[in-house]
Amino acid sequence: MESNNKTQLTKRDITRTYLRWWWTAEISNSFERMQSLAYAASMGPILEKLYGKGSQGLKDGLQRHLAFFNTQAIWGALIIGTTVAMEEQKASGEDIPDETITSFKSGLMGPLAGIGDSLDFGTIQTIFYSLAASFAVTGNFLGAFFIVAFSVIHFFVGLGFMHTGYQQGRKSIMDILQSGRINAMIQTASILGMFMMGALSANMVRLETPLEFNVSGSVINVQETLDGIVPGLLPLAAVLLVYWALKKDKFTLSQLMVIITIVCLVGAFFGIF
Amino acid sequence: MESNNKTQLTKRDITRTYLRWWWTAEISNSFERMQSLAYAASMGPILEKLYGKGSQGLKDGLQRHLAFFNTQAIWGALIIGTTVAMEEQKASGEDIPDETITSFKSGLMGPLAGIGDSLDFGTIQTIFYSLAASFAVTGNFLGAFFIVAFSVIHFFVGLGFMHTGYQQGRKSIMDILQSGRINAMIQTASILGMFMMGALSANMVRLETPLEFNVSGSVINVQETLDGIVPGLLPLAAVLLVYWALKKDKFTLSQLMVIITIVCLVGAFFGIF
Amino acid sequence: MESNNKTQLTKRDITRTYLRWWWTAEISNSFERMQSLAYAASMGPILEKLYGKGSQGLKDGLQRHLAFFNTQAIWGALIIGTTVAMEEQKASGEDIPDETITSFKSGLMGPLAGIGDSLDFGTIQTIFYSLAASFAVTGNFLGAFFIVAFSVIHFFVGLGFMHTGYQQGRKSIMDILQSGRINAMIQTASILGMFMMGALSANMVRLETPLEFNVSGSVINVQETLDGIVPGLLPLAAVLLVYWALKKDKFTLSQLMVIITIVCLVGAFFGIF
Amino acid sequence: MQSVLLMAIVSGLWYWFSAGLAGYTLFSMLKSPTFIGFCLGLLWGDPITGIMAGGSIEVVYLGLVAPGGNIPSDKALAALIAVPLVLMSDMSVELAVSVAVPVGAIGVLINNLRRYFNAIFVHRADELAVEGDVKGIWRNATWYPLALGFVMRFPIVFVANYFGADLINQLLTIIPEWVLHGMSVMGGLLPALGFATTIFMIGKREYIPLFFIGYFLVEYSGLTTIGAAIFGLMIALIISYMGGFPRLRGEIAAESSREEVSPKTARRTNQDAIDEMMGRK
Amino acid sequence: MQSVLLMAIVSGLWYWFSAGLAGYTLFSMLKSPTFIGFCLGLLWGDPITGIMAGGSIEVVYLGLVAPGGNIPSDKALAALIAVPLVLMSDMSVELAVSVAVPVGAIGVLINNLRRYFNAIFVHRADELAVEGDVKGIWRNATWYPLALGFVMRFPIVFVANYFGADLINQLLTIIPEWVLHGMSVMGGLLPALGFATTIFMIGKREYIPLFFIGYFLVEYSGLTTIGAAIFGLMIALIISYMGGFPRLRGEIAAESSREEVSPKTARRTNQDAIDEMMGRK
Amino acid sequence: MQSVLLMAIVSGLWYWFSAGLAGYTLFSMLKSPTFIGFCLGLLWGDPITGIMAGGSIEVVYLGLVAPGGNIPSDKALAALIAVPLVLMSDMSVELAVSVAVPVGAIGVLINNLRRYFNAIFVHRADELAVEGDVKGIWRNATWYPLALGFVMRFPIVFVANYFGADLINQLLTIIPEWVLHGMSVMGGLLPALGFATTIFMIGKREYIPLFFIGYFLVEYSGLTTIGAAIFGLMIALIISYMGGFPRLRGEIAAESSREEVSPKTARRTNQDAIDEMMGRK
Ligand SMILES: OC[C@H]1O[C@H](O)[C@@H](O)[C@@H](O)[C@@H]1O
Ligand SMILES: OC[C@H]1O[C@H](O)[C@@H](O)[C@@H](O)[C@@H]1O
Ligand SMILES: OC[C@H]1O[C@H](O)[C@@H](O)[C@@H](O)[C@@H]1O
Repeated sequence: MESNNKTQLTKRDITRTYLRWWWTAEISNSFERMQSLAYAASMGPILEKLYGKGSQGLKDGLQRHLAFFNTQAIWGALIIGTTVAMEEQKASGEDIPDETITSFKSGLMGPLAGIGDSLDFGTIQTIFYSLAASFAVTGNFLGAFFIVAFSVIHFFVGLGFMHTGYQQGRKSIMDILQSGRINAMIQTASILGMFMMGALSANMVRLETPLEFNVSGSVINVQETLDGIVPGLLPLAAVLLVYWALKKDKFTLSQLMVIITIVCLVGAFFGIF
Repeated sequence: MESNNKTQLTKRDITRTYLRWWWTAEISNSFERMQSLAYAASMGPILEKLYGKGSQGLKDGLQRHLAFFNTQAIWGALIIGTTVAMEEQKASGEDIPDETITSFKSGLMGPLAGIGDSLDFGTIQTIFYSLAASFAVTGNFLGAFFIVAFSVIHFFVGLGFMHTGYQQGRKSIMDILQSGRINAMIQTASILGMFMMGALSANMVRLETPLEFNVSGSVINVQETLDGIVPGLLPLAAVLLVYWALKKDKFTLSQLMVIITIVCLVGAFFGIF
Repeated sequence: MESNNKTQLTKRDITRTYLRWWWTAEISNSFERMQSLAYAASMGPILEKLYGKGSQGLKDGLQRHLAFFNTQAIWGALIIGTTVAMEEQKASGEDIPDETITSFKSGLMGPLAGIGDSLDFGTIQTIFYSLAASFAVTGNFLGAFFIVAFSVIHFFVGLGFMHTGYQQGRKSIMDILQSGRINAMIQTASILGMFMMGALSANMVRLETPLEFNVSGSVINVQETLDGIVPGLLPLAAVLLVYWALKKDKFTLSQLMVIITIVCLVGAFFGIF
Repeated sequence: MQSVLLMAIVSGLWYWFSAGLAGYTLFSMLKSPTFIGFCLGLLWGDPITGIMAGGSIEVVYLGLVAPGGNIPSDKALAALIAVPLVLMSDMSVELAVSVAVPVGAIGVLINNLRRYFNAIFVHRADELAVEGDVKGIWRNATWYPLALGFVMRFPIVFVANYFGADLINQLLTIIPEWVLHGMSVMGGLLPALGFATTIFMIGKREYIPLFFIGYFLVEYSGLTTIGAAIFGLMIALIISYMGGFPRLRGEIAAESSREEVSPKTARRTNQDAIDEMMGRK
Repeated sequence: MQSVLLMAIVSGLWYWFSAGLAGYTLFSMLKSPTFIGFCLGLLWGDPITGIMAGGSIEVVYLGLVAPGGNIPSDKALAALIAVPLVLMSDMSVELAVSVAVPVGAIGVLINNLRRYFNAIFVHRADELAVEGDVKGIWRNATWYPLALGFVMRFPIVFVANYFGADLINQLLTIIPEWVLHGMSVMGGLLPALGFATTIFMIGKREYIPLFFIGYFLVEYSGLTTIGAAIFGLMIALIISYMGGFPRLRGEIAAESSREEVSPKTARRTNQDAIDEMMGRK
Repeated sequence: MQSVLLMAIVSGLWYWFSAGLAGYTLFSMLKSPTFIGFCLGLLWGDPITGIMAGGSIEVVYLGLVAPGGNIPSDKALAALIAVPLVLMSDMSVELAVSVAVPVGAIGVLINNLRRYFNAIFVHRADELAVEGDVKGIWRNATWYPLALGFVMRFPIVFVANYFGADLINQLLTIIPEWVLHGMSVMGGLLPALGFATTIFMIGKREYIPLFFIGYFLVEYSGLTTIGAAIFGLMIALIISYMGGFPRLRGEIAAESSREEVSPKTARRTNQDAIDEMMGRK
């Protein structure tokens, strides 16, 4: 099935797409659609090149990539790299339906967010920054160096992911999609991502209650009682509650943010938290 | 396959069956067949209503439910609820063989015993009773309240399980039996139950030896030596030995009880335990 | 498929093969092929008996069993026992290709090495020898007894494995090979063996660095920094490096031994280790 | 109206009924020392002292499970002897507990006796089932065992409470030390019988490794039961989502579905083994 | 040339730009207190004091992750207020930190506001996409949000640095204690929102047990994140090598391969659910 | 009859024979310091002192494993030098051990040398196999390597025991500190070679995660080897009961069953890789 490829993307195109993504990823982050605007903006010039200025393909493509998206942007470069390859093949006549592209994105963004947040920020960045701080407090300029070093390395890791994603996608996206290897990849990433979400939640979410009940003489410290049952019940309950609210279509993210703000203030006012 | 249902069971019938089960479950517990008499006695009136007084169906049914049975009665309400539905369908002409009912009961009684013992008694009741005791020792009547509260809640949980079991059984027992969903259920329950039997054994079975050997000057404390190898060897050995005796058809439960009594007394007499 | 069995092996033949294996297993151990010479030497007389003195079958057999082999010799008796049965059947006309025998050996030697090293030497021998030492230091002769006891028991365990291997092989090697049970066995043994290689590496491989960096006032202790990230990084790195060198065909075992010797001496000289 | 006789009668009846185990969630309440302390305290006009004594006894028995009907020690018996001692003779709670706990061991023996005798009723029920006698079965499942229990339970508590602590102490000095110790060892071992029965009922070899993981996880890490339950549940779900144990898929299907297997074979797999355990052919 | 005005302007601009989040690995650097301390120190001619102050603030915020864009507290804001205080007014680092940390909480609110308003730009992009206006989309993705940020960010830091610590202290005494406490509680809770969003995006019920195992492994064993990552990765590999979750094999295949499923169905499985979460039909 | 000469000869022979590794369960006994101490003690007429010295040395080497034939340190050599020192010169056990342990490191080198030279015999056996010379192969597998060992082992122990501690001390002071330290570092590293060889022999990528789980479980929890073995076995059983790793089902079947695969392919999968490791084409 040789393709009637009109436009060939160069290495530079890929690198520039990465630079756009790297630059915009978080600027326009909104509760409504998070990084979707950044994704579309980064893909724009590529789509223009592939489908032609003003073409219907370009318009469809831009709308396609405005769908909800959120991930950790460095690992996410794997996704954007692969979708560039998909668009290239689609533009060249391959029959790749919109749904394939969209579900590829939404299948990987969650796991890669989990992995990236825990590995890059929770682990590696923490190590770099701890080293940095331990130098800095003694007035040693190496402190600043470690901060810069992490940024630079992290930048190039992302660039590498971008090209890997594109190459893989170019070579074998059709094969991959059909063979089930993509499925194994998504499953592995999802398992790791989900596990790390648990580990990171345990480390980062904080919620305690100072409540004490005084029942005819005996003082019951609620937090101690809860800890006696299972440690970390309140933070866990918080994560599960938010998850449940999202799952059951009860609330949108923006509403949840308002609710959390109110709950925290009211809770603090009444001494519940 | 519309059924020639003669008798329709009402919600009240189910609740009354639960009440019978709740009342009798442990009264007639014997080493020989444990809760089988309670099971048959609880099913009696339902069978009479379904098959008719003095009918062969009733006689068969009573004998069927006198087979060995043992479980934790609250979670066991799931089983009895489902078998009520099975009997109802059998009575209405569905071709449900005796073996299906019996193996359903014997497939779930073990896992649910494990889950019920560890969750209800090992965990939740312990929490309630600890709270109760902590109030009671200060002379606070709330202590008594927690005891009563647990009983009442536990009662209604069982009632809920009973109706759930019946409803599920009514709706879809044929589907379930054929689709393999029942199999997944039994496997999940068995894994959890078996795991908890391990955890609970470690927490509850107690066996230590005060033996010391004095070999030309050096004193060897047997218990310390065993603990140095693997902690908890003796209690584990006890559980495994009893299991092995049951498995190999060496002894019946009543014989094992006598043996344990003798072993403990003799062991205590000779200072082995 | 009745066989035209010419020679029948007796129990004594098996026991004598075990004695040969037990005696030679480690004597000729070389970096190049480890226990392969011992394996061939132990099989020699059996092959002579089965195929006839000076026969081509004998010559092929000797060469076959000079292929690389290494395992823990007691558990390895299971392998040698089974291959004796295989040779017997091959000699009697069954169509068992060389590859089957060779891959059976190389499939099981790794896992059984892992299991034998960790269980027999890492665990059971350690228990016996600890007991022995605790007696010995008080001048109690029981110390020597425990050492001898372990050797004797260990000897007979190997003998048992030998006969088990032979019996199993005789009865059902063709079945086993085809049914996939051998595969399940190898998988189980490999999982356990690999897990234990990890556990034993953590317990036995030792590598630390005394390096400290003094960067404008702040002293960085490299070992503490590494431990702060993940405990046991250096020993793990050593195992993985050697594994990688073997895997990538970079170096042979003898070369690696030289390299390790040099690295250790040079490292000690420069104060890196 | 502090009547020793009334106290002795109520305690005796209480022991009889609670140990008769009528009402699955009722007897768990009736056997609680806290609850006993409160009620007997009310009866004696001093519920505060009662509940305090009860609570102290409760603490000794926290976390008990009676797997397979094997109680490791009879906390109701202990409470029904210790609480009246405290209420009626001003004995300190500590002393009362130390007197009552060994007595509790006797309750374990009584319970075992009861479960021997209960075999009578199930045999009678076997016969009544053939005749379809629903009412008769009910009587054998409830009233007869309860009646039998009265003979075995009421006297000991009544006597102990009516004639008081001295008698108990004399009794205990008669029993040799090793017997008491042996009975407390038995209390530690009895749960093993129940757990082994449950393991046997679950039955398939595929599940056995889970038992060991649960056991040694708790032994090595000191995890509480609820902590273990969390990990156990998650492991169970993961294994099950992964497809479970393939060999058991066929097997359980065969046991529970009718078309695929002959009734005879299906019947043999589990129930028969269990029947043999219980000693009937 | 130690100019307070210059310091106030540079700090204000710095806050505006770094919190605008341009350059994914750039802003992580710009928001680091260590780096801020070093640069502002250079500006003031005392980089050593600057980096020491910055390092001390860094320590307070080590290990922070901003899952789903929800920052638990704004360390850049804290640093941009505390470091100048130390440089310009000889305040001790400890005191400066204790002044700055509560101010950092205000940064969280500003960030949330920004993410409300950013919805405007994505709606405009929806329209521009229909016209194929690549440049317009780019402007909405970069310049407009950055410009909006200026209004929300620059003033607070500029004012704080120009008018100094007194003003801040007055401001903080006006805000009731419970509001400050509530905002710090919110800092602890915000990551929950991000984690829940990610869990929701991963989405399949088969993965949920892994979340609990990760959570309680860390709670019970105190494992670090990197330790957890090792075990997590190995568990993921083992499960995947064993064939993963069979139900998901079909499902994901259906989502990503075109022949086997109708576009409509495929589309519904994940993206639609997510769209609903975000509040668009 | 306390003869220093006899002691030196017996010790030298003992070292030669035990380090020759004849009799797989025999040499483990002969290399035990406890056993050596007892026997040399008997020879010297003071078995009690002998076994006490031996036991003290044993403790230093408890838990040693020699994976892949790589001994991390030569406890027999250490014992055969330290025990006579204690017996013959009334040196304290502590001092004797501290003298002997570094000497033990030399034994590691000798063992490695032996394994280089042993390659000669396997090459000769390759040739003899072609001729079907069973006896010749046996000689190359036993007597020749043993004979070779005599040259390398007997002298060092004989000299050390005959000329005594002073000589050893002088020798040790000649060797630079870093050489001794380097040799002890090597003792810690050598097991890595053996473990890596075994991992390589097990070989499939599916098993690798189990290695890491075993490693970090022990690192983080401090579990003993036997504790790890329990969990390892249970995990192995569960995975295997669940059906194992599907990719390997086919692969191993292909390796061990003849019909499904061409001999050439089957042969390549494992044995060839191993041959390459060993340096033969
Ligand atoms: O072990 C299951 C079950 O066995 C018996 O029936 C009783 O001891 C119950 O309390 C227990 O739950
Ligand atoms: O959680 C995934 C992802 O969400 C947002 O986009 C940002 O907070 C990132 O820092 C984070 O990595
Ligand atoms: O590691 C497997 C095996 O390797 C060598 O043959 C020897 O060191 C044995 O002691 C060991 O058991």
